[in-house]
Amino acid sequence: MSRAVSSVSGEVSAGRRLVLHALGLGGMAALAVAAGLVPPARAAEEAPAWPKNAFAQKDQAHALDALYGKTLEASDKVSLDVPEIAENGAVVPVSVTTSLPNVTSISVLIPENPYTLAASYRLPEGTEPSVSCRLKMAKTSDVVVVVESAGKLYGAKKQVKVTLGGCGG
Amino acid sequence: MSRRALAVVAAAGLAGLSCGALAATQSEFDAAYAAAAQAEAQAGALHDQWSPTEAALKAARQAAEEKRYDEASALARRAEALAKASISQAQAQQSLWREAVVK
Amino acid sequence: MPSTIRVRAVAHGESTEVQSLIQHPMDSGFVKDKEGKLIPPHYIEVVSFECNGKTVFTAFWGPAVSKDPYLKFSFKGGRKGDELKISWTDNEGKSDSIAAKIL
Amino acid sequence: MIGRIGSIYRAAAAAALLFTSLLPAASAGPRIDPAGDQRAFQAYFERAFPGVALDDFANGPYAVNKEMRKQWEEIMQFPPYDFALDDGKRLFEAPFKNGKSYADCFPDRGIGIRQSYPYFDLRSGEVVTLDLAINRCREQNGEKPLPYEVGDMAAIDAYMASTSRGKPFDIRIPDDPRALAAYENGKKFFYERRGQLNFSCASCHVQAAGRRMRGDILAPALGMLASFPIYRSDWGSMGTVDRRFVSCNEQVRSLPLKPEDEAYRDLEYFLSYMSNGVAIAGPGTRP
Repeated sequence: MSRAVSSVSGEVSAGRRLVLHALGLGGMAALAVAAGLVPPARAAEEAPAWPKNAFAQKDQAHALDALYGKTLEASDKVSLDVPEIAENGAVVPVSVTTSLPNVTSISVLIPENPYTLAASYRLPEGTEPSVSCRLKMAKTSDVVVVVESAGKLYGAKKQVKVTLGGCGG
Repeated sequence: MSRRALAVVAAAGLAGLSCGALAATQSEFDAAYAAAAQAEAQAGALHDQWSPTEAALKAARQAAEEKRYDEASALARRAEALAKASISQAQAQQSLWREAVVK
Repeated sequence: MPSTIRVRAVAHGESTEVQSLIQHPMDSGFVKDKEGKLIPPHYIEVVSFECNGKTVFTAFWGPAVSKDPYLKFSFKGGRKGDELKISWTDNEGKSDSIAAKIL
Repeated sequence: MIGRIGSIYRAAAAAALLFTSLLPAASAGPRIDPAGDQRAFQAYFERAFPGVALDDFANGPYAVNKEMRKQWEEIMQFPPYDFALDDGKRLFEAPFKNGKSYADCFPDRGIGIRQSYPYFDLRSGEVVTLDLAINRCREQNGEKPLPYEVGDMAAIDAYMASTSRGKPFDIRIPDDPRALAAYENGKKFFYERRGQLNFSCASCHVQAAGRRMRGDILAPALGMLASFPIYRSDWGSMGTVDRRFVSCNEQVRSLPLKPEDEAYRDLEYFLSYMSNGVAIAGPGTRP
């Protein structure tokens, strides 16, 4: 198989730099939560609402800030499975799984898309920390996944090449 | 595409440029269009019409309707050149296709 | 009218694997129609999965999710014959739901 | 016009054939040898793609490219043609206004017969594709024909193909000069370069099969039609063989023919015959 499940090795350190850099704002918000200035997120049983503001953000930092308000660290416990070259940018299969405990959400971001946040999943207790879906990619981009585990955010990323299609098959 | 076909396209391009300098009349356009339409019909008979030829014919009709005869005539000549290239292609392929058959 | 939702939920021991496919255009708002006009964004925002009255999975989607969206996840606690309820709502306020038995 | 010229070509080919059969010694053009062509065609692809099983050629680019295959396997966990398949079953089973249904028009009530289409109809002297047969069935029963490329036609095709999965293509070319001429006409259409880009079907799907063309991997011509109709991500919908022929012609800047034009039917006849032995796998998905 010509592609590997991510997310160990050098790729992660690159990912960490990018994500940490991008998360300046998120870091501030996380500090605010930690300091008890902002109430913690939703109660467990409350039905969460569609995060409108997060889906409207055009860059990763603002999207993550709107969604979580926390800092992100790269983790080799987050696995992202995406193709190296998408067969069609309109349908890119994305699978995320993690060995991290107490996962409450998994989100997928595509920084080069017009709006960065593609999908965000809420996982109640008892749901396995693994999800597969199909996403659109406007052009070659990283796919960034974020796993919320025990209140902290862990990430991994991998590049997917998107080329012009419409000729073969 | 045969060399001859390419030469036809190139020559027609030049003709289009040089004639563009003179103001064309409707009758010049009509003649150019009739020649193009005839060539395109022949290409059709050979099973090999090209979409750019059709596009050029359509654009030529549009320009003529708006009385822009210079442009319309140039487009008609372009269409004729394309149609002639497609005719050359089709004629050459009448025998050449057999060489491509998996044996 | 057939349902817009297809679901396959299969219990393997403690865990139930759910796969679903929803018929929806998921228009991004960046694609033009034949006349060159932008097709307005039209996409599912929320999909929720409930088993035995308890939410087991919630998806929040934006316009970057593919047409006819697919989803796969697994949860613990479902048993063969239990009912899984799936419902979606989109940005135009449309919605659909279906109940399926776990196999 | 095109159809008529196709007929003229075929009449000429048939006449030539008749001529050669009357005068076996005369060399009035190459002999038409479908069985020999088929052996050479299949051998070419076996050499080009060692290790790919004959049936796997139905899966086009996914048979010859690992990266593509992995994405396909993920997509096939819940294929996007599922909706069309359900629609197709419903449409196929729904009676016409006169109480009859598609089943009444087809051998074996239309179930498990995809592998035998197209066939050469000795009475009318022409190639009949499944889609043409579907529309003729409708017209015989007082219904309007369906548009050929998309929608209900693709859905009915999808259902009929699904009932035929696993059955190898079994296209017959009767020993009749008209059938041989139709076959030869389809073969010619396949190998002839056309359009401003000067490509033939074979340029991409024989010579360059398995290679990358822009973002796509070009499907081998062998088995190509076994997975039709297809859901193409690029279309975002289902399409029939006609839709594929039309879009292929457009891509090389050739003016496409009308769906079910005689030349397209002959092409489908030739291509399907080349794939005899490849099991029906339709409906399929493609990028």
